[in-house]
Parts: sequence; C-alpha cells; structure tokens
Amino acid sequence: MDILQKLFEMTAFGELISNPLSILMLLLAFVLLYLGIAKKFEPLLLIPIAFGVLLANFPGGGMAVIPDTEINQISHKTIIEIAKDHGIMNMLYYMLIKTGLLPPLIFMGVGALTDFGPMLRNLRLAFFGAAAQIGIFTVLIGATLLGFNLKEAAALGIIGGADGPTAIYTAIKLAPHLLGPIAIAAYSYMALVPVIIPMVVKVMMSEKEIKINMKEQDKLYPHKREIKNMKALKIVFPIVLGTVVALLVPSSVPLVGFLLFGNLVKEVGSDTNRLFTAASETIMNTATIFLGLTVGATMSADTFLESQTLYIVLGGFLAFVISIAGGITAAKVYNVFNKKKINPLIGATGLSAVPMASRVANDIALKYDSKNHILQYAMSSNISGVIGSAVAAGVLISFLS
Amino acid sequence: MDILQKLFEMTAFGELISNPLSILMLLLAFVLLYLGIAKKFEPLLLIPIAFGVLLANFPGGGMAVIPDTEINQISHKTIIEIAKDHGIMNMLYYMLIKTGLLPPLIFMGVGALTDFGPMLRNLRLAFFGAAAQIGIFTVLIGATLLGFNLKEAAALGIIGGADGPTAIYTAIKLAPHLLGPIAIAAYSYMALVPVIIPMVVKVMMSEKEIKINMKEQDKLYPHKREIKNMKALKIVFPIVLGTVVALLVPSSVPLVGFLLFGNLVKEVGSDTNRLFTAASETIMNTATIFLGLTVGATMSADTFLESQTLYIVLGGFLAFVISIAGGITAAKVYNVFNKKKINPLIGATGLSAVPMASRVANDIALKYDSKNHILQYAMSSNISGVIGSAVAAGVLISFLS
Amino acid sequence: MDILQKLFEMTAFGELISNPLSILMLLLAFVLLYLGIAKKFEPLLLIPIAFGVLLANFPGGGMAVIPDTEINQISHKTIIEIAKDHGIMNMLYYMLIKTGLLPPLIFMGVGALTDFGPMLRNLRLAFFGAAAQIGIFTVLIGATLLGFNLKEAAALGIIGGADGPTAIYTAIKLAPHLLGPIAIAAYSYMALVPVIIPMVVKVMMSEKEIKINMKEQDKLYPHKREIKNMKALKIVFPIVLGTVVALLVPSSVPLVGFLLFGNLVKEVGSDTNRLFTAASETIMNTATIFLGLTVGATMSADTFLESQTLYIVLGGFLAFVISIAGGITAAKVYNVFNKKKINPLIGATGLSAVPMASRVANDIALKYDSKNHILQYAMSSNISGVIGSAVAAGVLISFLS
Amino acid sequence: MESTLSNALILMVIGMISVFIVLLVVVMGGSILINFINKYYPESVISQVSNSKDSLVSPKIMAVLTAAVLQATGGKGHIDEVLKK
Amino acid sequence: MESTLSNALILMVIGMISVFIVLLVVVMGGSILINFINKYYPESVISQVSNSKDSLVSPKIMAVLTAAVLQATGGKGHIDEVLKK
Amino acid sequence: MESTLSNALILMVIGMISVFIVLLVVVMGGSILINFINKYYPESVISQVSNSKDSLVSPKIMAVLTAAVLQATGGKGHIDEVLKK
Ligand code: NA
Ligand code: NA
Ligand code: NA
Repeated sequence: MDILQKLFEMTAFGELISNPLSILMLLLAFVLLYLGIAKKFEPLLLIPIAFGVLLANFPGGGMAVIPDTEINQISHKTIIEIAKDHGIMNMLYYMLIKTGLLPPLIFMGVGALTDFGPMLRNLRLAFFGAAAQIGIFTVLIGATLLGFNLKEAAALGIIGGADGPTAIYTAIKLAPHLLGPIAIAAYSYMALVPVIIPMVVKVMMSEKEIKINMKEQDKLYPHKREIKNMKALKIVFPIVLGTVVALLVPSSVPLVGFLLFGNLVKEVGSDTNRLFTAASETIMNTATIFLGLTVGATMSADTFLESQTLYIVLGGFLAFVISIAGGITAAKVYNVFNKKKINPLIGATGLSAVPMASRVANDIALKYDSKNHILQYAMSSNISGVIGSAVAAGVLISFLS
Repeated sequence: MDILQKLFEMTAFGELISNPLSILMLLLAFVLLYLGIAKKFEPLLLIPIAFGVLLANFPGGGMAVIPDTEINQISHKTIIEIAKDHGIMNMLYYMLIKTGLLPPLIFMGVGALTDFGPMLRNLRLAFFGAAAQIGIFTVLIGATLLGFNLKEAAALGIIGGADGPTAIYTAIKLAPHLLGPIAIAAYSYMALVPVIIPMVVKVMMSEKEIKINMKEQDKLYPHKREIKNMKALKIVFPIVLGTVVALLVPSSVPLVGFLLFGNLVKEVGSDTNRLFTAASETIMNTATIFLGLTVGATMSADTFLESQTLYIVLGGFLAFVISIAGGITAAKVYNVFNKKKINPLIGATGLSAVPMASRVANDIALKYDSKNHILQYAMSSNISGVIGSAVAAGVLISFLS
Repeated sequence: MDILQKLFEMTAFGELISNPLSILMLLLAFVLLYLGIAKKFEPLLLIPIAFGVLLANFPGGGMAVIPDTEINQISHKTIIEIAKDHGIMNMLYYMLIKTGLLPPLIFMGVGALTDFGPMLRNLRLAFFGAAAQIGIFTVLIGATLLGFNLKEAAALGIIGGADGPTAIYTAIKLAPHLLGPIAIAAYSYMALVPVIIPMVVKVMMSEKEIKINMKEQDKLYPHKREIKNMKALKIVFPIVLGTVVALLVPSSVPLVGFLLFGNLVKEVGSDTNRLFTAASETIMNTATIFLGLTVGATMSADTFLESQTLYIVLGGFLAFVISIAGGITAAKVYNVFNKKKINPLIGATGLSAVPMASRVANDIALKYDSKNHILQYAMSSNISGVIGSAVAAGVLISFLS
Repeated sequence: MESTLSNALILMVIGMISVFIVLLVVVMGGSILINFINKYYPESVISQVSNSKDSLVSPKIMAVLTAAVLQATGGKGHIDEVLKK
Repeated sequence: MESTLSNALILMVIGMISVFIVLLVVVMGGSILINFINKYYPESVISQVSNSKDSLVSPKIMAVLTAAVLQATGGKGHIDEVLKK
Repeated sequence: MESTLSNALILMVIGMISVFIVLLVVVMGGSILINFINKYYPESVISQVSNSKDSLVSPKIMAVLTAAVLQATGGKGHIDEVLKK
C-alpha cells in the first residue's frame, strides 16, 4: 500500500483536489487553444500563450512563472540559480521577458516585415495615427477611477494601442503582474478587429462618408509631387524617423529604434540580407515561441481569477472602441475644414493592428462601393498608428517607471 | 634563451608531459570523430561531442567544463563571472546544460519532426512502448549492487530508454558528473541498434514468430473503426496526451510538454509555420551544436578514465538488451492470450531509438518474408517508447532529485 | 506651463544642449551609415555598428554601453540586474561581448563558409600568411612609444590582422574600452583593401614582379603530387590543423577551435547539414546583428572623442600597410633563393581580409597581364593569414591578459 | 546498501506501473478521442495544410516544377515530392 | 485618489500632445526628405534589390522558372511572384 | 616605459616565431597528410556531398531546373550553379 500511496503522491491529482481552481485555468487554456487553432485568432501568439497557460497550471509540473517578491528575491538570483530553484520556464521568463528583451527583438522583426511605401506615398494620412491613440489615455483615466494605480491603469490602457509587442513591453515595465491578461486581451482584440471596427463604423459613420472615394479625391485635388527615388527614400526614412522619435520621446527608443533598424536592414537590400533573415526569421520566430510560452506561464489561478482580469478584458475592449472612434472623429473634423475629403475609415485604421485593420476598412469601403479601394491609403495611418502607440508607451514609461 | 623558454611555456607540451592522460582523451576524441564521420554513428550528436572532447583536452585551451564544487561555487556565479573565470565553454555549459534548458528545447524539435499518425492508426500497439522500459530499471538495480548510489544508478539505467535528450536531461538532474559517458553511451548504442536488435531477436524469437504478418492478422481480425478526420485528431491528440501525462507524472512535463508543443505547432499547419520553423530548425539545430560541444567538454581525463565509465558502457549495453528483450517478451505473453497475433518485433521497437529501431525490425521481417512489411506497426510502439522513457525519467527525477 | 515644462524635460533636447558632443557622435553614425550603405564598406558589420552608435547617443535613450568600473560593479551583477539598472543594450553587451562569446561563434560561421581547397592545393603558399602579421607587432611597438600600455598597444596592433572577429576578441580581452574604434577601424580598412593594397604594391613591386605568372611557374617547375581524395583530406585537415594550433598556441583555441569546428561540419556534408546551417546561418547571422549593435553602442562622446581614437585610426592604417609590405617582402626574399618564382602579390594577401584581398591581388595581376589569373594561389596565403592572425592574437592574449 | 537496493526495487515497481498506466490511459484516451472526433467532427473544417518536415518548396513552385518536368520529358516524367537533401 | 486622477489627466494631455507632435514632425520631416531626395538624388544610385519578405527565390531561379513556365504553357503562362507558403 | 618597450619587442619576437612555426607545421603536417591519404585512402569511401555555402537547391531540383532550361532553350542553355543572392 505504501507503493500505491507513493504513486498517488507522485501524480497531480492530490494537488488538483486541494487547488481545484487550476482546473478552470486548464479549461481557459483549452478555450484559448480553440480560439487560436479553429478560430484562427492570432495563432502565432495565442497558441503558444495558451500552451504556456496549460504547462503552468499542471500541478507539480513546475512550469508556472513565480512573481518576484521581497522574500524570494528572484530577480536578484543568477539565471542558473533561477533554473535550479524554479525551473526552466522561470529562467526563460526572467531572462527574456522580465528584462524587457523580447518585445524590442520582435519589433525588429516587425520592422523588417514593414513596408513604409504606402505611408510615404500618402504621408499626410499618417497624421491620423495620432488621434487613434486616445483610447489608451481614456481607459487609463477610467481605470484609475476603478481603483487601479497609475502604473496598472497605464498598462491596461496601452491595450488600446492595438500592438502586441508595445502592450507587452509596457506591461513588463509598469505592471508585470498583469502581463498575462493584458497580452491575451491585446492579441484577442486584434484578432477581433474584423468585428470591432465594423461595429464602431456602423454607429459613427454615414453611408456617404463610407463612400468617400480617396482616388477620386486625389484626381480632384492632385498631389503636387511624385516620389522620384523610392529606394533611397525608403533607406533614409527609417534613419530620419528614428532620430526624430528618439529626440522627442527618448524612452520609446528600445521599441522604435529596433523597429527601424529592422526596417533599415530590409530596405538596404542584398548587402544586408543576412541581417534581414536574422531579424525577420531567426530572431523573430524564436522570440515569438519564448514570448508566447512564458507570457502564458505567468497566468496561474490565484493571479488570473480576480476581478482585475475582468476589468482588463472590459477596459481593453473599450480602449479599442474609443481609439477607433477617435480616429474616425479626427477625420470628420478634418473634413469640416478641408475641401479634399478623407474617408473616415482612414482615421479608424490609425488604431494600428497592422495590416488587419486596413483590410477590414477596405472591405467595408468595397461593400458600399465596389470601386472604392482604400487599402493603400489605410495602410498609411495604420502603420503610423504603430509609431503612435510606441510613442504613447514611451511617454507612459517615462513618467511612471 | 629566455625567449625560447617563454615560447615553450606558452605551448601545451609542458602540461601534456605532466598530464599524459590528456593524450588518451585526445585519442578518444579522434575515435569518436571516426565513428561519427566514417561510420555515421549519429553524426549530428557524436561529431560535436567528439569535438567538444577534443577542445576540452587541449592543455591550456581553457575549454574544459569544470565541475561545480563547494569551493569554486560556480553555479552561484553570474554567467559573466563564469565566462571571465572559466571561459566560454563553461559559460555555455552552466547556462544551457546545467540549467536543464537544452534537452526540452531539443525535444520540442523532436516533437515538430514526429508524426503521430502511425501510432494513432495502430493505437493498441502503443502499449508495447511500456514493457520495453524494463531495461532502465533492471540496470538501475544492477548498478546499485555495483556500488553506484541511487541517483547515479538511475542516470545509468536511463540509457536503456534509448532516447538522447531524455538520457541527457536525467543525467543533468541526477548525476551531472556522469553526463559525458552517459550521453556517448546513449548515442552510440542508438547508432548500434542495427546490430543489437538482430542479436537479441536471434536469441529470443523463432522463425515462426518473425514471420507473423501484421497485415494478414488485420485482415483476419479487422479493425472496427477507421479514422475519419486525421487532421483534427492529430491536432487534438498532443493536447490530450500532454494533459494525461502531465497529470499522471508531473515531473515529466519539461520533456513531454515541450515535445507535444513542438508536435502541435507542426500539426496546426501553415498558421503556425513560423513557430514550426523555429522549433524544428532554428532552435533545434542551434541547441544541437551547443549540447554536443558542451557535453563533450565535460569529459576530462580524471573524470572519464575511471572504472565508472566502464560500468556505464557495460550497463548501457545491458539496458538496451534487456529493454529489447522486455518488449519481445511482452508481445509473446500477449500472443498467448489473444487470437490476433502480434509480431514480437513490434515489442522490440518499444525501445524507442526512433526511427532506426522500426527500420531494423522491418528489415528483419522482410528478410524472412519479403511481403511482411511491419514498418507502420513498428512505428507505433517505437514512438510510444519515447513517451515511455520520458515518463520513466520523470518518475526517477521525481523520487530522487 | 507645468505641462510644457514636463514635455520639454521628457525630450532629449535639454540633455543635448548640456552635452552637445553627442551631436558629433550622431553625425559620426550618419557618416558610418553612409559608408556602409552607399559606399558598401562591409555593410554587414558597419551598418549595425553605426546604428548602435546612433542608438547609444540619443540622450535619454538608455542604450549606451556603460563601462564596468570599481564603483558600478556591472560585471558582478546578474544579467537581470544589468537589464533593470542599465537597459537591454548593456544586458546584451555584458552577456554576449564582455564574455567573449560572439567572436568565436562568428568564427564558427566563418569556418563553415571557408573552403580550404585552394590552400591545400597550394600548400607552400600558406607559409606567406606568417610574414604578413608583422604589421601587428610593429604597430604594437609603435603604440607603446606613444604612451599606450602594452594591452592597449596589442589591441591596437591586432587591427593589422585584418580580421574582424579576431580584432574584436582581442580588444575584448585586452582593452575593452577601445573596442568601438578598434572594430570600426578594422572593418573600415578591410573595406578599403581595394585602395590600400594597390597603394603599397605601387611603391614596392616592379612591373616585372607583378607579371610573374604562377601558372607558368607551375608548368616550368611542376608539382610532384596531386591530391587523390580531396573529400577525405578536407575532412581530416581541420581536425589536424586544430590539433596542431591548439598544442602550439593553446590560447588561440577559442578562435581557431570554433573556426575549424565550423569547417568540419561543412566538409562532413549532408550528415551534419543541420549543424552547418546553424553555424553558417542561424548562429552567424544572429551573432552579427548583436555584435554590431552592441559594439556600436560602446561608443559615447566621452570615450570616442579622445586623442586615442585618432591614434587607433592612424595605427590601424599603418598596421595594414606594414602587414602588406611584410608579405610582399617575404615573397621577394623567397624569390632570391628559389628558381620557381612567386608573385609577391601572394605575399600581400597573407594579410587576410578574405576574400577581398585575393580579388584585389587578382585584379592587379590581370591589369598588367590579362592571362595572369592568380586568385586560387592568393586564396592560399589569404586563408592562412586568418590562422596567422588568430595565432598572433592567441600569443598576445596569453602573455598580456 | 540494503536500503539502497530495496529503494531501487521500489523505484522499479513504481516506474513500471507508471509507464504502464500512462500508456494504458494514452491508448484508451486516444481511442475515446478517435470515436469522439469520428462522431462529432467526421470531416475536417480547419485548414488542411500541415507543416511537413520534408517539403522544401511551396505548392506554387511545385506546380511550376511539375509543369517543367512534364514538358521536358514529353509528359512521361513526374515529381512526387521534393525533399531536403 | 484625486491626485491619481489629476495625474492621469496630465498624462493624457502630455501623451496626446507628444503623439501629435511626433507624427506632425514625421509628416513634415518626411515631406522635406522627399523634396530633398527628389531634388538631389532623383535617380537611384545604389543597388536596386530590396529584401522582400515574400521573395523565396533568387532572380536567377526566377528567370529559369519563368522560362520553364513560358515553355510549358506555350508562351501563355507567366509567374509574377513566388511567395513563401 | 623602457621595460614596456622591451616587453613589446619580446612580444614581437615570440609572436612572429609562433606564427612562423605554426604555419610551418601546418604546411609540413598538411603535406604529410596529403601523402598519407594519397597512399592509404586514394579513393573516397565516404559520402561525396559536402555542404557548399553556395548551393541553394538540392540535386533533385537542380536536375529538374536543368531539364527545364535545356528544354526551354532548345538544348542550348545550361545551368552551372544556382547561387544565393
Ligand atoms: Na496604435
Ligand atoms: Na524508450
Ligand atoms: Na591576418
């Protein structure tokens, strides 16, 4: 009987009975896997995150990320000690996530996969990437009213930036204990952009506005200049852009700097093909796996199953909606004062969630007028929305960390 | 003359004379390189391991892994201090191997390269992956009789699991001072499977048994069901399998969890292609280089040239033989009680050593009857043997570490 | 007004005004970017280095590498503490560069991309890789006369080895505070080899010497043997070469050992294709990005804008020139004593700077005689020059660190 | 020493029981899973393309290569698969 | 609590002003840049090939494949781009 | 200062001697190796395929491409090598 008892003690069932909430977390993991696999919600991130949740919540598996406290002093241990005392998942988390390393590295890959061409061709529309950051700050204010402290509220608001690495980086810096739900909310709502944007558009835009045809406007009020040397422009632009952003908001350098370095090695071309491959494939793919698994592994029953999580889910949704509405409003205001009209859908895509938001906006426009292709225009505010939220993150980190 | 003396002191010859056993280790490295390159013994692992032995045993090269002791306290140093005091090979070893990081990462790649299809098609045969773990525990008992302590004996026995990352992971956790010879024994005997399996089969199986034709048996006693949606099954299976194993033997989660995550990102398909590439190429190839070099570098003359090494070489061989015999016996016992016969070669492949063991079993069957293709059947117990030894490793680590 | 002041304080302009030398560093970064992108000066290294300079010198960006001092004790902090206190660029620098890890890893990739075939076919010419290391030691002596201490002087001299990873590795070990300018000088002069070699050749070689036709010499004084089994030779050679170098100059093992391991996994062929891919692509590309960015980030105004930097720039140039002249002289001396003449251009390529130097030498020879193809001959001394400077680095590190 | 041996024996019993139970549950669980999917999801609804370890080329290139080979061989040749070397 | 709210409001003002200023400078700076390059470097002098995220094959292979397809389709087919799967 | 200079000189002597000795041993050792392999292993027994830095495509694809080009050029064209861009 001794052996049977030892056998039972070895299994996870004892702990599972004494800590039944773990079962809820396992169910959550299955739901997230279902969303990622069958519903194709940002599978590249949601599947590893979900698997991380799964691994972390097997009792006795030793794969859960343990918060850094005054008592355990984890963040003062060497990584060898962390691995020994708390396992490899904590080692990976404290080395790659807690240090803030992976989000900039992923941003480097994002940069290497971003084409600033559409933004340069319609440069003025890039300005609409600004208004669509209003959701971040509105929800920040709302969250403080609900009792979140400023750092937590800022991490919650940044979900409205609709950009995964930016949200994760900000959460790491300001509220690491909320990292899991914030990451999941950010990626889930990005996956739900095809639902959220049409919803807001329906409420806020008239059919006439949706039918504003950007190409016709371009013909009525033509551009004064063409771009003669796109190749040179695309190489110089990330350098200049990086310098401008770095001087104005230095705390955004880790994100924006790596983004633009990735873009530079892409645009330079064959001379830096090895760096491009490293940035856009090797480093990015590897970083994505480790980011997903470790972020998922931060979610245990006692931190996740709290009212805060509910607020994050709600607040994240509101942040998305308000950002979209802000972008639309900005375009409408612009149209009041200008002859050359802008389709307010271009404002909505200032949200970022590249390139999904642009595709959704284009689909809406085409639904009302099958000749109204706005994709190239939407991409301009869409990409500048990434810069916009990275700047917003920089401001928040600069004042709060 | 002063200069000539300084020149001589700079070379390795002085140390080589005062420590002539290093020469034996260099010769061992050359033999291992010969086996890996010319005899194609698991070249992906044996060549880096051999080169690691070479690098570590050049006197004055500073590339030998130094054991962690009470005095040097290496595993409490930061990795920067380790690199400064003991060089980059120790840095890599303590960061990647001592922490137990690389074997799970390699298992993730193994999972991404594993197809559970043959196992799912012949699910019952998977049960024979259990009996073939008996070599592990038999040799464990034998080793304790020879004076090894329990941890060392377990690390020795796990060679019989016939799975590289599992053996290395267990050795790291239970007996890191035996890591080198255990890794070499494991990979060498896996390479020798085409010799070992026929040897055991010759002794234990009759010609009649070898000629048992699985396909004919299937026709005589047909399957009741077919698999209608293999794609969905292959996606859900790793999730369910992972959950089952994790709940029953939580300490096997680092191995089995990563194995099944790798398999999942493979089966999900194009949506997670980036993760699949990272798991099966980027991470796995890189991990293999560093695992091989650092494991090789643990072998210095004073730790390797001991009687223990001889016991490991002998014990590892016995573990292989007993595991194969165990698998064959289990199939024979099954045949006594069932009308539908199983070719005991299917039991032998429960050893694991995927996919070499299956190919060898298939070749033996074909030699006696050129129509008796058993590869697909053998793959079922073969793959389940990987799970089996990972579970055995989990049990050993759970009770002994 | 309070808000405007906060806004201004957030930007980098305040610091830029109080520390205007940063602007010079930003301009330097732009110049380096221009050289790398438009002038194609070793773009794979110079572009990341330049971007690293840029990132490090944005005031408030927190991306500058901070020197290790008695007071801040950075190299005794854990990497998690370094990331927290000094940001991710310092984390990467102290983990990957200060430990000396990346140069050997890049050397592994260099080895995997090196073909020893031309060297084996013209083995005697390999000897001329020795004479062309004289620039290293001449400039070392000169630098001590200018007041550099021995370690700094050695790091300065090693620029004349004309090999990036070797120069960086030596600088890390002997004079990390000079790493940035040394790396830039090394890569810039390697890019300027098409200017420097013709310059030295013009002064030192007569037209008659330039026209020495190696193929005709081979016909006049034919080789006694042919290589019957190049495949086997190429596999055994890196192992033997590594053993020889390691026994003679053990301190060069981290560089030469990894170089030859990379070469071995290339030559073994398809059996180790995964390791070859890891060495020549995955690891090398990733290491190149991080090496470039972090080396660039070591350069801040107060360390770079000193007279030392000027001496490094001048000394590096002299080291290149003297090395080339040494190689040419050695060949001339050889020709005095031998009937079979050697084109002294083969001596010049002993410098290394593979394969640029060989191409330049070939172009010079072809300019004077359109049938005088010397590329294959030049590659022999060219590749042995890499070994030569790695050995020189080993000697310097062995005596000075 | 004796206790070491008895511990080793206990480990063997527990270890082999664990392995048998796990694989039994895997076989049974897998069987239930197959029946469940056969019953409720008999046809695949999600993307059919799985990451194969061996496929070197995209379907598009494959089609081109196939066309080229067909043409080059006068319709006799064909390609089944393009494997990594 | 009140001070938290006022700080949140200040953050909103500073944050939105920052975002607007940055994007304004980006738009204006980009515009100056376009004019500058149009004026002084109207034609590209540096290598034309840019790293595309989608290009799987080198121009050389591309040419070969194009030739093969042209031949195979009797001159009717063509390839625009070979994309990663 | 003087001792620094003399140390520098000693370093030069030791360094250059080392480099010369190493390369001498490499040349001589390599020569012995060539003779040894020529004598005892004149023909290759191990796999012929070496990892080339330049080969982008597998032999199989290479064959297909060659066939395609031959066909497309009426037997006039050929491919020597497919290089990475
Ligand atoms: Na945004
Ligand atoms: Na096994
Ligand atoms: Na050199």
